Amino acid sequence: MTEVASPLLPLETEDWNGPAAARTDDSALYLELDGWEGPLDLLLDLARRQKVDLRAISILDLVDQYLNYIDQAEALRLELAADYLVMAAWLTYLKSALLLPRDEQEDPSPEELALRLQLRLQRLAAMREAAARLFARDRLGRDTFVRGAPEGLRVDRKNMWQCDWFALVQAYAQVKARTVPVVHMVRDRLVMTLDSALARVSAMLGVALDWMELRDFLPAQAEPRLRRSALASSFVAALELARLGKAELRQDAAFGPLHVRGRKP
Amino acid sequence: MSQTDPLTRAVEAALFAAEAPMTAEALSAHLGGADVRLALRDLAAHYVGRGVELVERGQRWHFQTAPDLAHLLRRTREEVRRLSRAATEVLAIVAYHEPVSRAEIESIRGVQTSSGTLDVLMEAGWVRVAGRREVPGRPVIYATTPEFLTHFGLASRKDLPGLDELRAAGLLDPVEDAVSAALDLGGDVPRLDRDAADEREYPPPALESEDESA
Amino acid sequence: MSQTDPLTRAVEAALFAAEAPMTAEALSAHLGGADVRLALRDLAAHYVGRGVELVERGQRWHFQTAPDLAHLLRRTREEVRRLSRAATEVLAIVAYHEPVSRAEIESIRGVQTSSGTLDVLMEAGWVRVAGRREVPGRPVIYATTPEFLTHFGLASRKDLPGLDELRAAGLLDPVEDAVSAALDLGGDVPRLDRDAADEREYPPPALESEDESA
Repeated sequence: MTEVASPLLPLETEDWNGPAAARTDDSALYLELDGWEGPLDLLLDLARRQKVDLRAISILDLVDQYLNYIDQAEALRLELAADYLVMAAWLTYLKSALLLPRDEQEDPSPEELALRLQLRLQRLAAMREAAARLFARDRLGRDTFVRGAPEGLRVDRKNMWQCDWFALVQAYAQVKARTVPVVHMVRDRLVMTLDSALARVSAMLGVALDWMELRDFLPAQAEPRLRRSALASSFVAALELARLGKAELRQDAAFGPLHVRGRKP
Repeated sequence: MSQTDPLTRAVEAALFAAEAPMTAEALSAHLGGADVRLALRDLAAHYVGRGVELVERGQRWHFQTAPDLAHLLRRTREEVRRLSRAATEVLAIVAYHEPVSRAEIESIRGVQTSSGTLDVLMEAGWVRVAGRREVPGRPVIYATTPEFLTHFGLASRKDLPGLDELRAAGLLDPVEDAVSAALDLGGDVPRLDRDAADEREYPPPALESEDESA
Repeated sequence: MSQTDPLTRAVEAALFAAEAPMTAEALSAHLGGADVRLALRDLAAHYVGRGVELVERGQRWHFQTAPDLAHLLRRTREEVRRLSRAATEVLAIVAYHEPVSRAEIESIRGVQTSSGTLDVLMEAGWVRVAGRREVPGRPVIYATTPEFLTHFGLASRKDLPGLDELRAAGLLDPVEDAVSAALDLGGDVPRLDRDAADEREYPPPALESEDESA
């Protein structure tokens, strides 16, 4: 058990878990402040010294003790962290509010503020006690031990490889197909040159009166590859004629049919 | 010695040899799908009162030395990790409130939690990130691990010391809930008179062992 | 369970937690000088027939898994895995050309072949080392195994289809020919309207995967 003494109150031994220091003189203050984890921790420490259930503590006493503590620290010109001073200011306000006649009190009532503080202290105290009880349990590696030299359980993975006859034969065929020497030959293709497309489209625009779809300019009986070439050449020819002001182009929608019409000069 | 059932022997051997606690499912998978639950109960009963015991922690089983023999075994062991007071408090808050965000931890402790504190607990394998809370800001929330239960000898979180009492006393509820509850009842506000320090003795907190105070 | 003698419990726990076998003297020193010999005998008797036994080896005592349960400590899990494309090609080349060296396999495949691929085929039990070729460098040569024939349902290697049969099945068609055949069949002229997307597309040639690691 830890011997604990208050830096401000007469030396006493308590069984709470505060900062440890068997000192009563004020010079211990600096070390003591290091030992508290913030103003709430200090308040809880002070509240515990009232030696009553946290539900029964006197908030006014607690406020006085805290402010007294801060005063002494300041008298010793100790650097106090800002949150200790914020808490001091808030407690000063709380105290003055509590001392006002009830009908002059503001909302929220000082009783509610005091209750809030008390509830927070209870919760912190509960968790501190829970931590102490938790860490006092029989802990593995300190009080209880697992087997020092376990043999270990091992799982060896073994692969069952799968492959079927067709995959095997197909793989061989693909190797063969891939590595066969390949001769590239470009076939003679039927094409429609741009010049012939220009002549052809110009001639047809001369006789047509209304919009015509570009597709209708293509040779009807041509074999597929020639049709493809003719389409490309006719399209370029139509663009060229439009540029020269001899034709108009219209397309009602993106990717829609392309219409061409001759333009009378 | 009495004839021991083959499955019980197999479970005993596997758990003795295992390097980490095992769930009944993992044991079953290792032993070809057998139902090991009865064997586990038999074994646990067999080891009651012996120097070694079979325990269940967070649904995982392992053998360990009997706690009352700690004094015989401890001295040869290196000290377990020392935790700061802040870390022990944060661990308790996570365990009793899980899942819990850093802001909630801080509102209970009244101080900022340095990032190292949670890191230490996660490095120890006792605390893990358990997702995010679906509120504005989506804060990360923390919870304890099966290793936490194993280390502290808890069969489950229900075995946390004093959990039921804390819950019944409302000490695990947020302050706001308690304030509104108290105001609704219109009663229990703190006394303002200085001499009220009379009645109930506050139960002293459980002893904290020497090596845990930071 | 029966009441166990405190010293026996202590010996049991100490040996359980020990990281190495301990002599009776070391145990005794550890347990405050008690005479542990009787406790060791009692313990050894208690564990007879259980999944774990207490044994003495060279005057040192330790717990170990019962020898007849040793198989429980090592289990084999079989995983079905598909042979990678690269490994299938190598297997086929070995089957058609055996015995064959790795350099020859690479020259037939036209790509480098990692040694892992042949290892996989040997692990599968389908390919074996069939000696060395008596040429400069004495390269290792590979051949198929009887398990290979069994797995693929072949009475002998002669059952593998010949090149003529592969050609007849269309499996040897070079990619170029296949493309032009597809173009000849596809009479559709691409149009400038949105239906152009339905132009017949030749399935792209399979990608050469060099996933040798599988």
